Amino acid sequence: MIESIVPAASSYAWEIDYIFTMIFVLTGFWFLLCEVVFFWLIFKFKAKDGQPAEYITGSEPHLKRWITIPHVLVLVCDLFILTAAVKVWYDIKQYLPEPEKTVRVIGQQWAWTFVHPGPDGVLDSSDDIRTVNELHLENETVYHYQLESVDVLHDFSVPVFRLKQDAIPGRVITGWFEPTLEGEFDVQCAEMCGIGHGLMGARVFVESAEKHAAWMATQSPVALAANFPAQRIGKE
Amino acid sequence: MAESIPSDSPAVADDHHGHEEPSFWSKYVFSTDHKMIAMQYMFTGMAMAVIGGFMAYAFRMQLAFPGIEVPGFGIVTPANYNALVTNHGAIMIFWVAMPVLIAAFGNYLIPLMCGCDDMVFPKLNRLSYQIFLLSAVVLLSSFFVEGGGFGGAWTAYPPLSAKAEYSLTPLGSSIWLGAVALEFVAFLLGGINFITTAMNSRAPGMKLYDIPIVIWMIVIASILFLVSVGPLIAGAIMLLFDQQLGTAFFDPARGGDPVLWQHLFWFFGHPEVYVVLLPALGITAEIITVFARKKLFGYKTVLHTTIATGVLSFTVWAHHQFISGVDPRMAHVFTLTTLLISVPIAEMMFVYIATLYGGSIRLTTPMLWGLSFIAEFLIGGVTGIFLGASGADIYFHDTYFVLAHFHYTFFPIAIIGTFAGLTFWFPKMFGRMMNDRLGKIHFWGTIIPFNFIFIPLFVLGMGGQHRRIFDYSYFPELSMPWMQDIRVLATSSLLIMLGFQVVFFYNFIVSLRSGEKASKNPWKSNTLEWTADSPPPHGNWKELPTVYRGPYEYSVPGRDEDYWPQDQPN
Amino acid sequence: MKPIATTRSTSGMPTGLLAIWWVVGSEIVIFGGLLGSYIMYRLSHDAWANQAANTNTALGTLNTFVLLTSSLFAVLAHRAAESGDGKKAARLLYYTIGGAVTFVCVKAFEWSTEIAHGYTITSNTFWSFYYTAAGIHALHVIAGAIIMAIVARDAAKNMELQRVELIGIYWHFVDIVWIFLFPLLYIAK
Amino acid sequence: MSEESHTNYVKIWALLVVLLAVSVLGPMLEIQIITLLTAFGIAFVKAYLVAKYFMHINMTPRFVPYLMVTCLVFMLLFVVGTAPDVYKSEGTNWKKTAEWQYMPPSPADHGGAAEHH
Repeated sequence: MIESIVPAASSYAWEIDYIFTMIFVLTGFWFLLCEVVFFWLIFKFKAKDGQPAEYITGSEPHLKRWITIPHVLVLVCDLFILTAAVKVWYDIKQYLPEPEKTVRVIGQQWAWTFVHPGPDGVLDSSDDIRTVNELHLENETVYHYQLESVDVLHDFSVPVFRLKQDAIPGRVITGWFEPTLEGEFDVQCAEMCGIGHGLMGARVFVESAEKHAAWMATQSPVALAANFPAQRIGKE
Repeated sequence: MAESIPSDSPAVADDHHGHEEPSFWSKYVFSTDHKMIAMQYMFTGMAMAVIGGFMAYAFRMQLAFPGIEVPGFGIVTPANYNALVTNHGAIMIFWVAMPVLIAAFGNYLIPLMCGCDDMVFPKLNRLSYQIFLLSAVVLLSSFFVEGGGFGGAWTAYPPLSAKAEYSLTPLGSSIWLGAVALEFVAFLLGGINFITTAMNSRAPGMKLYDIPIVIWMIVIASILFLVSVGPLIAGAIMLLFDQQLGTAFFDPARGGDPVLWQHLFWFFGHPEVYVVLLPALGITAEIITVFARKKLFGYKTVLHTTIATGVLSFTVWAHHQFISGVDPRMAHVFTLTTLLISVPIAEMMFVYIATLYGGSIRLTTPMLWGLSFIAEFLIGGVTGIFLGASGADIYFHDTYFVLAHFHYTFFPIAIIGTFAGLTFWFPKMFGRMMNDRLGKIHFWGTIIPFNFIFIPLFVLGMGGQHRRIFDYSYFPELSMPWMQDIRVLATSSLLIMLGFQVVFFYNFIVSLRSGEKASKNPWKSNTLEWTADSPPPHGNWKELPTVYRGPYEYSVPGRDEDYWPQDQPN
Repeated sequence: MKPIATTRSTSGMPTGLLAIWWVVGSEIVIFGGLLGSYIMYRLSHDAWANQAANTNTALGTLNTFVLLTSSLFAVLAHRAAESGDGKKAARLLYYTIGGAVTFVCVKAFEWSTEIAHGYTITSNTFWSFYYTAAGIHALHVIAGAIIMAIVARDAAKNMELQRVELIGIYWHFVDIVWIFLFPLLYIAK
Repeated sequence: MSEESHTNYVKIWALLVVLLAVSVLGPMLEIQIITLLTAFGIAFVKAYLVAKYFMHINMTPRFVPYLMVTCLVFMLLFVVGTAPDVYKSEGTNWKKTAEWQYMPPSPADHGGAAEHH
């Protein structure tokens, strides 16, 4: 259901959409059942002249089972949801597949800094590419992200990836995603981070391997120096 | 019947009341009478609700029409916006839901329903209100200091809240925190009073299972509050020191851990949901039994599920923090407990619905409110499952889905619960009946727009719209035309809903002055408060009642009337 | 005049006693949250042991002794009040207040020495906890002493003697908090 | 009952003082396990003695001790739920940076030195 509003652009987006649909169906069933019974009871037992209410304590077995049976069924539904939730959570947050590339994501008031591994594919090497509010990814590549914050709490949220993780100063949090859809999408900050919280957006560019390589070429120190000779080069 | 109560005749009541004419100050301001303190809480809470509603109006206007000059407020800057949403949340929970549902109804109902003349500590009660009033004044003053009101969200996560260079509100954040701490002190004092009164001062003959459910609920809520708030009080002191003295309890750059605050906050914050929920559920239980003329379907079931919910509510707190940096393995534990807590709450809902079975339902205004509480709270309940399931929460955390979810719980609690209780006990409180027609107009004028505010917000949440963003035009995916249309729909519904509150205030004031005189027991209810005069004099009864049976003996076969007051020997 | 409500005791214990136990319960969670946080931080920071070495164990021990002794006076006051001897109860309560005053004086001396040596609340998080926890406890001591003075004044006139027991229970609780603060802040090094 | 406990108050106090002495002297052996036992084990014993003999918790209705224990259990629960994030310095897919062990230079090096000279 979510994918009809927000495109699914990562390898695990379907899992989130699936668990949403599953919970929607299960809780929707119980919700509708309750509301239908509820309104039916209201209409059925509206006060009528000369028809007093019945005296029911709720301990009569033949009536009480109308509570206890749904009670058990709710518990069973909960077990289904629990299993699915644990599975999805494990896949996305706990389990880390082997990365092909790693990016560093740094939140600060009020911008995102992204450190790309550069052409050699290794982070913290001399050809790292550091950008502000622009994340360039290669399609169908397993990425790890290392999430940091320099001041307050931020939250790295990419709705199309179904990815969300708080950035906490004083911690490095690792996670993963694999983009599966080329295009340009939103990165949002999803944790209150002060006055500029509403401005703290970035863009993620998911590109094919060739386009990604071409982008990297434009970001090489040589290319940058050629384009902006007067400026400081955007890497340390 | 009601006529058999000794202190029945108006002459007696007047005599009881009239031998000393208290001055205005001792009667209305420094009264120790639980009913007057209840009214003070009620009207302070309502005034704060008006302020909180005005804040909602201001920031909803900004969201629907970014950048316009909001009539009555002006331009909503980002700093304004943050301060408005922060204080809207804090006010509606701490200064509206708690004072009205726990303090006002607790103060009013506990002595009357337990059959005693006052709270056990009347002066402590007065002190508790005075501290509460002070806390409200302190909170509102935070808007007028240098830097403006605190804008770090009502959860006040450090380091944003801990350092002025991050929050840009050097005084506002400390004043806000101080106000919250004062409010906690007020409710600790009040809570001890409620618990002790209900435990120790019940009428002779009133055994544990003869206590009306609403009293149980208020007492259990007070206990939950009392037991859960401690860590947050400690945390508030630590955060205040971080702000004002420069300590580093939550400063990660100097050996602190901001996640500790989140735990301290939510260890209180989650039980707090039940602290305000339970009294509203209790009010609903009283109303549906009276107007369905039915015994509650399983008094003990309700009680046991309430206690189970209360205990479980201490084990679920970290589901608010799934993606805020808690260890991923812990999420499994908290998902399990969160899904478990849905079971007793679901059962309680089933019991309420089942109570209607075989009833003789009268759709008066209070009954409409009571029924709508169940219907609307169900939406809040089922949408909670999406957020409690860790996997789905990855997507929904901090989106408008969360916002719509907890408004579907807090709106039924704080607004529907309050209106239900107020319209139900209005005859007892003020001795006059409320206008039923105006009441119904107000009911439909509130309930229908309410759904049109928040159902669309669920859709926005599914669209990935995050909270606390003052203008979505900076995010291409969130500024699509259909999303903006939904925001306009929600805001216009809010305006309609706020407009209909005028009907309520009109009805309230007119009924107060010239409503039909209420008899002692206009709804033919069983519980003890209806055996006192309307309104009850100081001391409530001339002769305190004795209890002979449970509170929900309606439509007992073989009796002439369909109700059987608790204080009648037979 | 007290309402009739106050004189009832459906739960099987006097109203004041019931209320004071609820107060104790709410205090347990306040100190529980603070000390729980401290313990987690402490176990995670080995370097704090060196900081704790700078606390004055001798004065801490003295203060523990003072509080234990004042608790003894409080319980003896309770016994006197139970037997209806308000004068004796008041006198014993004044001894307890004396203990409180001694405690606060020792604390003041201890703190001023430490601050003079540069260990202030902002020195590092160990000292932040040290001053915060001991400070909140000291506030409880001061508040208890003030309330006790009021109770003693009434008790001397044989009024409200049941309050002697209530303030005693509160005082013992403050004592227990210190019993835990003492090893946490002073002994564990 | 009350007569018996009356005579005991001073004895209990003496016992508490002895325990205090043990808890102070124990750590001087500088054996970790003994430090823990004497410092914290004895704290619990002392708290128990005070609660039982001074506060008379055993003479109150049953729910009072239960309530106190419940409060303690909830605090334990709080610590258990919080420790994986606050006490630990790394966990699944996250770790704290070096600042977590931040410790400024000891103030005694400056203030204390200035004090002595």
